[in-house]
Amino acid sequence: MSTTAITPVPLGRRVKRFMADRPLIPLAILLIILVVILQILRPGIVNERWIANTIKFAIPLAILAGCQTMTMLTGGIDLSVGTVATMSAFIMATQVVNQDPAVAFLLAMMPAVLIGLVNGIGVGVFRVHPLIMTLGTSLIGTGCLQVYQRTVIASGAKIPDFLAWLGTGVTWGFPNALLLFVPLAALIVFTLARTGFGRLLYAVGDNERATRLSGVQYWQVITALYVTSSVLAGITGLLYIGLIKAPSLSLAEPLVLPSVAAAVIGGTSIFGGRGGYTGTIIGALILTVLTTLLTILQMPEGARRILFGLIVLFVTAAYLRIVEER
Amino acid sequence: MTTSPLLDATGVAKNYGAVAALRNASLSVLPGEVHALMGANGAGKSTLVKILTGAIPANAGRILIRGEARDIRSPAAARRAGLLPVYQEPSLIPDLDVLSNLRLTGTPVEPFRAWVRELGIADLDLRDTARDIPLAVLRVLDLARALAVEPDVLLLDEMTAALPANLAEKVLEVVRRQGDSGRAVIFISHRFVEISALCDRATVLRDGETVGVVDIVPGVEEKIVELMLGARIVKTHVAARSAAQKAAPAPARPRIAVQNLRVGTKLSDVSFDLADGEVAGVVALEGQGQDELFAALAGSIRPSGGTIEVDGAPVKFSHPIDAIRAGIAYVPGDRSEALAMQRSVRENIALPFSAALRTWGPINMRKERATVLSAIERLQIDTRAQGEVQRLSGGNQQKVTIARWIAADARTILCFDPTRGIDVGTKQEIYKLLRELAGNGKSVLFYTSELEEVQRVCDRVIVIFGGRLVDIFPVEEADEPALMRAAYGLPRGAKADIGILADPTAHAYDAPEATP
Amino acid sequence: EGKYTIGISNTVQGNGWREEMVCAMKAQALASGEVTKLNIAHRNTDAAGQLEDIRNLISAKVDAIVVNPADPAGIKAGLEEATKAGIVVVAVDQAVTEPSAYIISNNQEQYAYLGAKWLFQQMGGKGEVFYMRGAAGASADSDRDKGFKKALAENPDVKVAQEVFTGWQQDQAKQQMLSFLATGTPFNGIWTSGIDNVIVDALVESQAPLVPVVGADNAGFVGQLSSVKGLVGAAVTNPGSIGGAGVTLALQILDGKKPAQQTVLVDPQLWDNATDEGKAKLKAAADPSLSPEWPVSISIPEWTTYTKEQIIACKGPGE
Amino acid sequence: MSHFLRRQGWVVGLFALLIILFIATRIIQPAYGSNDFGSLARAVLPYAFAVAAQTVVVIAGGIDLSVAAMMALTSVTAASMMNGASEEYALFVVPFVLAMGFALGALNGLLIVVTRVPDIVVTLAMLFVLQGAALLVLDAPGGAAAEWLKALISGTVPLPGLPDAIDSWVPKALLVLIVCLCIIWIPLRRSRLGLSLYAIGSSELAAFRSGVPVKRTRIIAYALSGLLAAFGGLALTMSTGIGAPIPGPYLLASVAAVVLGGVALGGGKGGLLGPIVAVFVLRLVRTDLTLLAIDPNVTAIIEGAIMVAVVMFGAFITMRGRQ
Ligand SMILES: Nc1ncnc2c1ncn2[C@@H]1O[C@H](COP(=O)(O)OP(=O)(O)OP(=O)(O)O)[C@@H](O)[C@H]1O
Ligand SMILES: Nc1ncnc2c1ncn2[C@@H]1O[C@H](COP(=O)(O)OP(=O)(O)OP(=O)(O)O)[C@@H](O)[C@H]1O
Ligand SMILES: [Mg+2]
Ligand SMILES: [Mg+2]
Repeated sequence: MSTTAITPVPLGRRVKRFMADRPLIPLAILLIILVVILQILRPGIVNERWIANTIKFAIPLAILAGCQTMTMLTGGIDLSVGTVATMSAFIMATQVVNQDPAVAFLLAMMPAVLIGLVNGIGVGVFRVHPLIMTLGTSLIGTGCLQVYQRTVIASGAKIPDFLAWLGTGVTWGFPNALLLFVPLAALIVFTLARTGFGRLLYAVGDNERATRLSGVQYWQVITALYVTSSVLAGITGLLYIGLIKAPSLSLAEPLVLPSVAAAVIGGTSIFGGRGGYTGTIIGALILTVLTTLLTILQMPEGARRILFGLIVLFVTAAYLRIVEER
Repeated sequence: MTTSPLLDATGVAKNYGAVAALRNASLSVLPGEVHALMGANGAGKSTLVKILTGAIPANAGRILIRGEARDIRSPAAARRAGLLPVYQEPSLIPDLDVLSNLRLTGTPVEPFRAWVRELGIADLDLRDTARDIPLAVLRVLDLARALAVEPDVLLLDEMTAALPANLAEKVLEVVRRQGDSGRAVIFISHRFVEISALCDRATVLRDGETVGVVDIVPGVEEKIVELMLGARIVKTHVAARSAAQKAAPAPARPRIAVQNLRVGTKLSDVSFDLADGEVAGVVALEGQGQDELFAALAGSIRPSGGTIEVDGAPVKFSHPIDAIRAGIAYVPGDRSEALAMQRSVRENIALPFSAALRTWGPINMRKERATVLSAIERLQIDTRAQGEVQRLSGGNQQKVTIARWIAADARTILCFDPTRGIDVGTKQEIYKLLRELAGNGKSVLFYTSELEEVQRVCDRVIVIFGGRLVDIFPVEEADEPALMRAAYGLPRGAKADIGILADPTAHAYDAPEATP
Repeated sequence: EGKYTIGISNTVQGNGWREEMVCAMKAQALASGEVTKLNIAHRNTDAAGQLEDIRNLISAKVDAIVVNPADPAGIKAGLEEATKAGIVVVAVDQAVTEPSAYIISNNQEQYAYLGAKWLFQQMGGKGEVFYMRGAAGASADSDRDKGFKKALAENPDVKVAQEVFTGWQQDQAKQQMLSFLATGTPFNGIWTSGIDNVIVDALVESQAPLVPVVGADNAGFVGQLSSVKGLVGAAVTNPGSIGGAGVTLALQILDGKKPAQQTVLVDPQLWDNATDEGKAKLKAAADPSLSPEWPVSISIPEWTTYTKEQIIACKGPGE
Repeated sequence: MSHFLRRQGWVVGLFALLIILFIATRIIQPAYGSNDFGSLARAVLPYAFAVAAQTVVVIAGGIDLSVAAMMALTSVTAASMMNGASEEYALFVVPFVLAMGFALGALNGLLIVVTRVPDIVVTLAMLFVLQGAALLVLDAPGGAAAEWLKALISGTVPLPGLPDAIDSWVPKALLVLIVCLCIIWIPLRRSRLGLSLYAIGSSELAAFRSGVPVKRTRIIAYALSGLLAAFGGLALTMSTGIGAPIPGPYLLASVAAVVLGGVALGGGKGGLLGPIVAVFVLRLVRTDLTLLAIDPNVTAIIEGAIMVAVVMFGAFITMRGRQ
């Protein structure tokens, strides 16, 4: 056999290995396939306006999924992002009626910081399971919001023009929300890859004892993480209220489960230590396109949901298959 | 000798993606034989054991048991075929008590109990949860569990590596008797003393390939080493360090001064100094308080009494970061405790750089790369699979744990059994490294479970027994019998017979009366 | 002063309509002067959870229970036990199957029928309608579907271009509207199950042609009907203040004044901005100071006696 | 004894908390009696099954987000099958629905094992699938339940040889709960299969090496979860007499009660008793809040705070114990 020193690797294997080393490519291909299916089902739907709309709706989901990505890297999860986003949106819309926008902004971000801090201390110091901790604070937050709501029924609500511009505006075919999202996403990607904090998120999620022996103080990392996550959720809330323009007490709640799904589809492991934000962004786009696809299909709601579940499962499974082929 | 082999594996190969863990391994074991499986780190020993016992599937190869081809797909199937392993990591279920663990594997309880006693653990409560049992005892329980079902072939993967001398000896006695009673044992160890005291033949692996099968006769060690290392021959026997090599006389003020240190009931009244430029050895049997001593010095646990002074100033550590700030780094014996297994070699080495709040910002990649590379070079880490530390072999993982602190330039390193399960070549490198560090004025506290290492590395030896410091030896007097005696709490100078390791030439052996 | 304790059970929390309903109950209890204490069980749950709440209210020995049923049939057993314990039971908003209970309800089938009929008229009896329903599987949604289908049957030339479930969620509805617009499917009218202002927003933002829109009397939408240029639409009333009416009915029964029938249906009204009459009604009802999710019809003339300040203060007796 | 306390300490503490709550309830409402206790038992029923379903998979190291959707699907299936059918027909419906839960649960497990997608994602996807299926069975709440089924959980059990005063404190619902759970749990706990569940939850690798068929055990864990969720669905139909396709608040409640009950979310630890007691505690807290006529918006805050506080307290004790 020494004559054939270099056995040619079959093309299929090579393609697979190529994709496994660049997990974003299969994800992007999946996204494109979905868009093509959509275009086939409704010729002409994929136009500039549709793309702008899809991006507009994918952005808040992508930011919340960023919160999940970061917390999931440490083996956690943040179920309070929906409540936090709703709270800051609702407070912003009601406070801006009587307050200076800057003051309203500060007031709106206060509960976000507070909830993040409580989450961080609960998880980092008291070692409460993140699922339970964030679920608990989200219940508490919802209760507080309802109590608050009663005090502002009469004051009405207003969406600041700037937020409406940011949320719904489109300039030269690009949604204005990208102005917020692109720097934010770049910052998250940079933080995860090139900063000490990002390194620690991965390391803590991988082996907490090892980080402790290296001098890392777990509670500091976790507290900073959950505060960051909450602040991001708060900002999402402001962007979202600009997009929806109707404050309600359950505004961002429907985004919570999809945000977890987007992070997972994007290749982040819920057990910690593995993943990244770029995949998550594509995951959020996939989910948004999928929602449209299912809305367009004429079929009973039940069948639509079944299809949604099956596609999410299939996409994740297919992605894992490709990436694990190493 | 034409007895047919009990187990015969040929052409076994296993690939992990591009890396070939095994290429062409073969192993043939005769009934009644204790068969050593040897090889440098990363040679593929553990992988072979896992394949033989169905824990992982092979890519190629043929396995015959008693001449019959068997396809063993799971540990349960291996068990049915009479193959029982004791893997390197304890495989008792952590959250179940010992009794439930026995029930789970269908192990008869009474023989198990008998074996546990035989193996030198007197007071085992079967209702204890496995998680609460010390590692060394767990390994012995694992062995007892395997013995209790009377397997045809027992596969022991570095069984003695984490064991203190007293337990290791009992294990060796028992293993030898297995061979005498017509069953076969495959025995993996990096310790030549054990191999020569115990084994009949040895199969040597190199880079995933079987490179030789040798009979164990006096003096065969050199040959095995040659086979194991191939081109990479290293002088195995470094002469005991000469007094001239010793660092300059210790300065007046010690680097670390420990006074009357007490940790719960595990450690009491321990006092000693550690000077700059010194390697101080620690010798103790399993569970004598050495873990607590290291943990207290590393800031992992808080002592309940006594003082620790660093450079003359008293310190109180409440978190490892405090110790690290004082220049004290800790290398735990268990690699999985020190490494983020899914992260790269580079990130693992650079981990302490990001620990402090003020270093959470952007990383200077170029500077980091240079620092990490120099540490990797200094320790000669095999970085073929550096993307994820878990893909490195055990020895290389161990090097990464040390490299981290070389890169961080720690002044004092607490090494807890750093050569556990490491091949001779790598061991030499680590000894050299520790001496070099001392030469550069660093100080090292070095616990080892292999007594012969003491004279190669240490300047002084501290012996702990029953949580107390019983003796401090100068290195010249710290020969193995003396250390062994002290480790058993016997006063210096007393004579007592302490088993086969003290007298490795004693091959004849009287079987004890009770055989379960 | 007061002499009665009234228990309240509601199973949707955090929705503007339901919040107004609870506030109307509190305000009415306070305004009547007959209630010492309100005992409110108000959370997100299902029929089984509402049974638990009703039984807890029985344990608390209230005099009457006003309930917005999660499901008409699902809480029958609990209501029966309450009646047996001598408690007056009034169901608001939706009917219940328990015969001993009194019902004062918005007519959901009529709500949908009225709006759809007006919409189809506006469309000239033909064309394509975008049908935006509520939450799949909710009983109010299926009642409304009946009314919508009835109007559809009367207008055979009207076709449903697309049917979606908004889940009564603003964000979902808006995204669905924008996606639908992007498909370029022609349509001539939109019927919504009360998630309305985001739909108008979506039309305006994407500069789509403004087709007739039917929604509910939510403050936001009512405002849009007068302020958005070129928008033709109608608000169908679905007063959350029905809760206050329920309290009034309960108190009347406690005082011995039983109504002639077990069931009192409050029929919806339709305010459109296509007629002057409708415009006037819209103008009278518009209330920009209200939270936009709140229905503007904050009182029901024969049934509630509180003032606007009282319902906005949202305080019950003893608070 | 010390073994018992160390292992069951948390459950004993929960029991103590429950008793304190009962005393508090009697103080708040002196007339709180056996009828009210019966109401509590009926309220507990669906939650208890949901929690039991969650407990089994959590012990096996997983999590099941589809519990509530599974309950909704089994509930509407049962209700629509019994709609207009004879009383005897229900004798067939009950085992059919239970088998359906078991099979769908096994499908959950099978998908996890085959696709190797994390359990949390598979069960999240199944949540949508089951919900969709429930909507296809019944697009609005409806259906019916056989009278004998409804009677099965209302009223009390006449126990021979016991005075009425005691009888009246034994509601049928409680008995149904105990019997159903015991039939499944006790044999399981004593069997090798039960040990295997704990084993794979504690350490999958160690379990595999101990000869546990890891995949099969995982599938069985999810199948059992499906079965218990089907019991929960039946309990919903029994108490309401209908089936509702929109899932109730059982998913989050089940996760919360599992943790409150001392079952570690990592797997391998805890038992069924703790979570069930935790359900009683949580339901009784709700009763007390209603009896006290607390502002309903504050009750959400209180429930969230209790959950967080109890779990923090537990974490605090374990931290103290470790030192
Ligand atoms: N999962 C994996 N992925 C990639 N490479 C691997 C993996 N596991 C093992 N290897 C590689 O295969 C080789 C053999 O490893 P193995 O651990 O079997 O050696 P070993 O003889 O047990 O050595 P040691 O004594 O150091 O443990 C090593 O070079 C290692 O890097
Ligand atoms: N069941 C498994 N599935 C996947 N990878 C495994 C499995 N078991 C072991 N490995 C990988 O194989 C590699 C080799 O592990 P191995 O058991 O040989 O021990 P080691 O840590 O290299 O130690 P040493 O000499 O000290 O044996 C490791 O990288 C490990 O992650
Ligand atoms: Mg090995
Ligand atoms: Mg190895």
